[in-house]
Amino acid sequence: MPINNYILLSIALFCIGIVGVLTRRNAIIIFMCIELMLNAVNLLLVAFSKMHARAALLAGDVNGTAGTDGQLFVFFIMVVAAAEVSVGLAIIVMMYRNIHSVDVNFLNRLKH
Amino acid sequence: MQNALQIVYLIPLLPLIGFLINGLGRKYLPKPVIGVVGSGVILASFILSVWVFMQVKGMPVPYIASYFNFISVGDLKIPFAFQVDQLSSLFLLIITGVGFLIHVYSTSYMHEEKAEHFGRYFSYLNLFIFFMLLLVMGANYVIMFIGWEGVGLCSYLLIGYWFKKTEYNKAANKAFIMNRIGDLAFLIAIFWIISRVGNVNFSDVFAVANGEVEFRKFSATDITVITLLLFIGATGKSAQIPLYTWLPDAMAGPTPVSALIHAATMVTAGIYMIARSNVLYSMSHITMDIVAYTGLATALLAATIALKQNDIKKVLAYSTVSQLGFMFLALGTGAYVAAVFHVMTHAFFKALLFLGSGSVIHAMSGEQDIRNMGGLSKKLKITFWTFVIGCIAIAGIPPFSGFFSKDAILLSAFVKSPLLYGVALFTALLTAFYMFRLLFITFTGTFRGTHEQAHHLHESPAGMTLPLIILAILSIIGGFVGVPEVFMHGGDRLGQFLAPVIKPNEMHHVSHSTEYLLMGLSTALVLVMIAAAWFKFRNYQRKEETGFGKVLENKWYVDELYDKIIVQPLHQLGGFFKSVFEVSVIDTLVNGVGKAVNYGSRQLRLLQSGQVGSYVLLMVLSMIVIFAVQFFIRK
Amino acid sequence: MVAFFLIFLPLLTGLLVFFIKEEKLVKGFAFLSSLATLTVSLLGLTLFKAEEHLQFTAQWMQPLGSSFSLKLDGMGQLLCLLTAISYPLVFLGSWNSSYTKPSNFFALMLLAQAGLMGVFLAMDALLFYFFWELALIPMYFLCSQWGGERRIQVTFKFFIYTFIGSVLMLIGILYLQSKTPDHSFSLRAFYNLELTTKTQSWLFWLFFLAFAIKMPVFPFHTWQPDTYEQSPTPTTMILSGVMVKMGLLGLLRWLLPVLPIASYVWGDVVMSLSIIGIVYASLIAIRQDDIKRLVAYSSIAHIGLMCAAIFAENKSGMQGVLLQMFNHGINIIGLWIIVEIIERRFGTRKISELGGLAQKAPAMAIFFVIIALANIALPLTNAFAGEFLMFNGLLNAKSNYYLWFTVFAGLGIILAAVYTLNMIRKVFYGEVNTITAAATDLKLNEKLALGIIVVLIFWMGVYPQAMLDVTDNFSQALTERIDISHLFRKK
Amino acid sequence: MNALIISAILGVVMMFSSILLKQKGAVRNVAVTGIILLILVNILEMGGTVFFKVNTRGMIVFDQFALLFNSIIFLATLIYLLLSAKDMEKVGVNYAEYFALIFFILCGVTLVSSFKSLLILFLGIEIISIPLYILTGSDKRNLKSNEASLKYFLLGSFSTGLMLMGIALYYGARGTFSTVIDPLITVTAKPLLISGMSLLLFSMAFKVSAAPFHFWTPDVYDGAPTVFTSFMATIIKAAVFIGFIRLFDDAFEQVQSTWRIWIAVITAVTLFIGNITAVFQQSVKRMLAYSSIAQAGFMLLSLYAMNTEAKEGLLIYAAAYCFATIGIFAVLAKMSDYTFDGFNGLSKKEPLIAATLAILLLSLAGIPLTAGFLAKFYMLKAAIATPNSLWLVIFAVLMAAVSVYYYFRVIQAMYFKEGSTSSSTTEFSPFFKGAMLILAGLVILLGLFPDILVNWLYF
Amino acid sequence: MNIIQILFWFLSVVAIFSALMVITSKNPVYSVLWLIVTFFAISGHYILLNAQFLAIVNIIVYAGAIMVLFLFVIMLMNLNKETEPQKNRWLKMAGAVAGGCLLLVFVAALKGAGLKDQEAMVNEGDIGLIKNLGKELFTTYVVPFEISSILFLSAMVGAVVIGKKE
Repeated sequence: MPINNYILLSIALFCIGIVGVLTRRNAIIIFMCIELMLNAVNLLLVAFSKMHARAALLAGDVNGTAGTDGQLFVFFIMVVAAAEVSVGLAIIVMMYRNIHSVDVNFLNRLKH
Repeated sequence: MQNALQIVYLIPLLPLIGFLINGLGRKYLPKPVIGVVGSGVILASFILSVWVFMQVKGMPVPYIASYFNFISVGDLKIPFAFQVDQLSSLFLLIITGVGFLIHVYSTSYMHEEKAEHFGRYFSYLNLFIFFMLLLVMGANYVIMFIGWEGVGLCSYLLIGYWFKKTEYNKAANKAFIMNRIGDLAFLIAIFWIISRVGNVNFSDVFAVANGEVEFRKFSATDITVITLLLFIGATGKSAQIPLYTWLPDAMAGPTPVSALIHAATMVTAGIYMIARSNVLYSMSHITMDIVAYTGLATALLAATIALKQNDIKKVLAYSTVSQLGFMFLALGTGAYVAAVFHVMTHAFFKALLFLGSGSVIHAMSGEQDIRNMGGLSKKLKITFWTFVIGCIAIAGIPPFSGFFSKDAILLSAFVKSPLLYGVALFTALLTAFYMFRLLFITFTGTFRGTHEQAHHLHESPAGMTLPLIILAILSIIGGFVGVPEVFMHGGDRLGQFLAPVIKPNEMHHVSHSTEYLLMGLSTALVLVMIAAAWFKFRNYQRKEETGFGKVLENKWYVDELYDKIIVQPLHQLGGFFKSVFEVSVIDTLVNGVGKAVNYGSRQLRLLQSGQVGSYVLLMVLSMIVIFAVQFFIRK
Repeated sequence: MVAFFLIFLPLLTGLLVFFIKEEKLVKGFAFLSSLATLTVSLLGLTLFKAEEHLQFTAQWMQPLGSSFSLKLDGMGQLLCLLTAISYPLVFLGSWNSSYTKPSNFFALMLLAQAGLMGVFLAMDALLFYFFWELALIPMYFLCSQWGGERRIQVTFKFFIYTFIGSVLMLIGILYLQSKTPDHSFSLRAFYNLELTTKTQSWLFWLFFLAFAIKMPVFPFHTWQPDTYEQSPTPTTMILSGVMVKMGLLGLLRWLLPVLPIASYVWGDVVMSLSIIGIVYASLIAIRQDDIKRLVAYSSIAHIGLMCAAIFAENKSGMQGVLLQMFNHGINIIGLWIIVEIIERRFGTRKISELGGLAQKAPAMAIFFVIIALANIALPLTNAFAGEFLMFNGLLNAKSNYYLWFTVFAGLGIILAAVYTLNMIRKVFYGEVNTITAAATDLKLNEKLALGIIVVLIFWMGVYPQAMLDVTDNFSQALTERIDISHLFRKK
Repeated sequence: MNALIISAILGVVMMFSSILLKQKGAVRNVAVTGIILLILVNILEMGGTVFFKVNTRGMIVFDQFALLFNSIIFLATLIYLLLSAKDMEKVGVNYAEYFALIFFILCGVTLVSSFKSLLILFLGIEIISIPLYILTGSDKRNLKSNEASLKYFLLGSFSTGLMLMGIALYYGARGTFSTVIDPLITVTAKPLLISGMSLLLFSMAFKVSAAPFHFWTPDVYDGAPTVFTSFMATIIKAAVFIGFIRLFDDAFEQVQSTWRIWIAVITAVTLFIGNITAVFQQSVKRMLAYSSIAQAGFMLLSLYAMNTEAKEGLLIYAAAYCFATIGIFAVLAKMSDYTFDGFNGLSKKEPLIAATLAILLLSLAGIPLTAGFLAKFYMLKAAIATPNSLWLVIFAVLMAAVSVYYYFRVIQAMYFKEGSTSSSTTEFSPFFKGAMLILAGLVILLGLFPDILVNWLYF
Repeated sequence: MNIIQILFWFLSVVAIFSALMVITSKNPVYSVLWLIVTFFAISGHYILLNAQFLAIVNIIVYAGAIMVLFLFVIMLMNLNKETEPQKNRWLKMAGAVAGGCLLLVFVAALKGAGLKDQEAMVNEGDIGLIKNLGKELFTTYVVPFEISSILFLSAMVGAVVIGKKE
């Protein structure tokens, strides 16, 4: 599969995530869109890892570990994402407790 | 013998010491002591001057006493040096001699002043003498300039001596500032000389001018520029067109001051300077012409104004301006000796006239308007007679001193051009007319003042009359040092005396008969004018001036003109700069930067809307821009 | 060591003064300190004239290419002497003023002195910049804390203005340093640089702006009248008497010799600005009613002349400027002392509200007249020789417009007479009014301070050569360095 | 390595200290002792004593630069704790946890300063960020704190996304996450690399609050409890900067010509926005937030120049900036009124505090004799050595002049304005005063002799 | 077009469609569900790329844990209605346009990325297997692995700090 396909797919998902961040005002959905962006990155990383694995294979490196680092990175991203989600949701909940809303447009005490 | 002259520094130093004693001790010394010290130092200087005068007689080259380096930068070395030669020694005599008399006169005249102010007055006078001596003794233009500005300062201080009167102070300021304008030209001339000669010693400058120095030379332009600038300097100090208006106003000072500074000495500094620089002037015909015509124009203008003045001192002041104009005429026609001669005689008779007027004012308790006088001859006999002598001298009736000097000037004017002569003669006639007008209005007819004044009228004390008498005698005989060749073989002693400094004039080619004719003509016409004045003014009655007379009374409105075209515009400009340009242009620009920052701050902070969405949007937009530029433009 | 002590003494005493509480003690201590500094300065002129005493070098910021190197050259001697003389005079002249928190006031004054000395002595660009700012900071606090009503804004404007100038200069310094072969900040290294005309040109403006603001030269001057007006008078004395000389020193030591070509190329522009400034400031001074502002504008005019004379680029001009730097400082301090007395006694600085002081306070009048006349460069007063040489320099300038420059600058002389005499007339002459009726004459300390100033005025007026000799070598070397005629000859 | 492990352990220790120690003072003492320990082990490591020999496979390299930087950061943290630890009590009940989070953050800082792999950078940044989200929101009842926390979290996660995309593209182009580049290998997929570089640039710019990615900064700094703002604005910012400069120095050296211009633009914009916006602020805290943006702009100059001097300078800048800002925030935390007027007349009430504060402000403004000047000086010196940089340098100093405006407003308030009638400050303890004095002394010492810091680099 | 390509395109279309649905759904619960669909599609891609370990982890961690957490929170807050008021239309448009532009720019930038002949190995290669990954993780990547524990610790502490009632 041409790597460009994966790049385009990831970029598309990534940009959809960004559009979500831009257009939604529900903090949770914004956060979900960010998760979507992370997943786009994950996909790209895996695709690249396979690309590099193939390149290494073609170069004659038969039992090399080329490309594993990409997939491991994805693993770490997931780890971090999990941690982030726990903290993020905690913050959102705390926010909700105080103002009974998760609308980011209410976040305008701090400005100028 | 020459080494003995080393002590010439005492001549200016003594008045300086007098100044210090009187200035510092004015609160502690009694008036007589102040008077004695003030006059005494001048007397000592005078004696020394006489001694110096004796020494320099026939001395072929000037004696230069150098004391220390005043300013020395690179090649430019300006020593603090005095030059003693015939010209300066003559001036020394005039300054210290007349100065001494006026000091003596002042002790009486200023007697009513408080001791403190009395001391101040004498310290100023002494200081003036000091600077005047510096002026004439300086061996280079810079020392001369020091004296030049110094006398201006003293003039300023003395005009504003009665400092409570705002008008007087304004007159003092005017004098100083007008002088400063001239001084600036003088300064630039000095710089010009430095740029061409490398220093400012008279000897060096004249040597270069005479072509005695290799490598250094004046071009014709240089000469013209330098001489013109020096002349402008002289117009300031010697009250010539266009800078003459300060002198009449300067009469605000005490009368002895007018006599000393504004008649006998300071105002002649310009003549001295040009006479001193005669080598340079003789090389530039343009300048000479300008000097001559300016002098003549001034003489005429001032004479016309003097015709209608009613303040006794103002008349004398304009007369002084006019006489100074004569001197410049002489200078411009190359008759340097005649000019110096006239300086001397003028010092005698004009000092006499001023002192006489002082005596009158003293008697009239400060009244200066001649319309309120009349018939004073009965009460003030000595004053009257000495005044008459002064008037005759200035009018130019032989054998009084004024005749000879004025005649010499007229003659040189005649040689140059009959037109000059004609106008000069006319002016001389006007002089006779207004002087006798003054005399008759003041001293003849009936008294027109108040009762109180009439009651108070008295002859002045001896301290005042004695100087009058001495000056009267000098006014009578002073002319004999310059009796022309026609009258006496070996005449023109003055010219011979000054010969080492001022080369005798070669163009003196007038036949004796012509000379006699001219003298007779002028004398006759002067007598006619005196007679006219007698008939017109012996029984003067006050009346308003109209028409042309009013223009003259108002001095051709020159002061107003200056005010309109120079003073006011500058004043306005200053006001514009101060309250408009400074505030709304420069400060606005400067503060504008601050305001712009402030405004920018106020607007820019609105970018910080507080909305997460807009933050992300802005971030994304900038990312787009950077990517777009990166990949589509920069490549 | 002399150089070191000139900075160290005021610095140390300044820091000590912070901890003295008693006002009398503070004043006395500060005065003694300033006298000690003066003594050191005089020793540097007389007993310890040898090179090794006048130089001081220590390691400092070695990796940056800088060192703590001080040297008293001719100009340094002159300006340090000025600084050293002015402080006792200022303290003496303002002895009767009392301040809240006197210890802070005097401590800051002394620290400013240390900064000024440093500026005058530094032979290393970084060090120079350090002191340049250090002199400014105490001044900022002094003016803002003890000044008049609008002091905060005004001083702040002054501070930011000069700060902008100095940071631009910093860039110039940094650039020059990056061009030196051994990446050094030393003056010598800067002098040895050979830069293209273009580079010199923009560097020139970076430096010149800093100095122009400091001096100040038209049109960068607007901070100055305000600051002078609002500052406490002792500070104003230092500001106008000594501090503005920093700008001139900058031109003479850090601009002209480093960037000779640009200085020549832009000389006409700078001279034009300066001379416009002379006439402009003088005309404004004529219309001023506030004595402080009047003196401030007169100072702008004087400085304008000095700046113009510097760019005449000949020895006469240089010597004149150097001499005048000293004399202007002395004179203007004298003027301020009297202005302060007037302000303190009558509570007004308005010329129109004063009058007739000569009757009530003759001594004050005499001192003022003498100093004012010295300020307008009357012969035999100190300013004459300086102005004489500067004008001579101007007329002999290499510029094509030298005559115009001379004439217009000369106009300044005349206008100076106008406003000075008018001020004297209005303040001292005439009849007394309700405000001035109760005037008293000078106190002893004031007389003493003014007396010293007057003595200096006459001494320097009659024998200016004494000072000219001090700076002779310096200006000779400077004129030789900035002479770029050999460049033209090659072509 | 010492510091990394010890700080992690300390974090755990602090977690438990809340259970073991009832006294808040004791907790504080443990924390201070811990930080001193950290400094010690770090300095020991600089001398070559490594306690933990761990094979990091080249992903983490503690070189002299990183170690020196860590020392500075730990020192700053020590000062921070000494000055502000007590004020944390006011924030909330989880006193010990705050310290735990701070130590975890320090752990992240050591990673960011010494990474040789993007993975470590990523983890380091996250270890720094996640506790910060918490600390920002730690004043739970305060809506501003909530808001700041959520904004920070959302925007921070967004930037993490950008960063990860950048890393992914970098990986695509290079085939490795290592930043140690073999200069012989040329990258064929240059657009990929440059896109990745750009995204990393954006995200790092976000973390150091460089414009136009700075928008979170004022709001978050303003909303966060002041004690933590202090920590964020100084130590964290400096740490991320070190990461930034390491990243671009190592990984993207080959494409320097591409990013240099963008750094220049970002620098200029950052300086402009930071300084100009700060001018109009009424709250000192918010002013300091903008000022931190402005200071970041100056620090970016080191990135722009990227030479030896720039790196040395960044160390000094970090130190100077941290010391000064921590001190100011420490005083600010004790004020009841955060507006400029709140400082009115402080010099009368607390002359010593006012004086030290003035010195710190002067340092921030870049006045000579203070560390702040030398820091700026280094930056300018480094920048001017690069060609065609004059416009940027001139712009920078002009903006520095603008910065004088707002810093001096505080000085003006303290010294030249009359204070309000009611005492707007809490009492300053003698200990606090002493610490401030030492801090001011440190700032001046560093301003006079930067060598003492820089020389460590060449041990 | 072989089966792999068909699968690729199918999964891609599903991923993008569901992603779009995530951001357009009014109801947050739907968004969550669509996001889970996206994650499944991405997991499908992982399997396609022979990265089985990640595919499983993705489903377990993301779809299983994280999204449930989201759902839980949404339910907790009672946000399962279409409560979101209309955001400023212009801002929304601007957001969409900006996102679109970003996509365009990205695509344009990466199109000529110089990877024309590069392909991702599909359905072959064993690096994505748990054995290989595990070995790498606990040898080469053990340090980052340990470090991530610090991350978790801090997140834990953080969650406690935030969550604990005072």
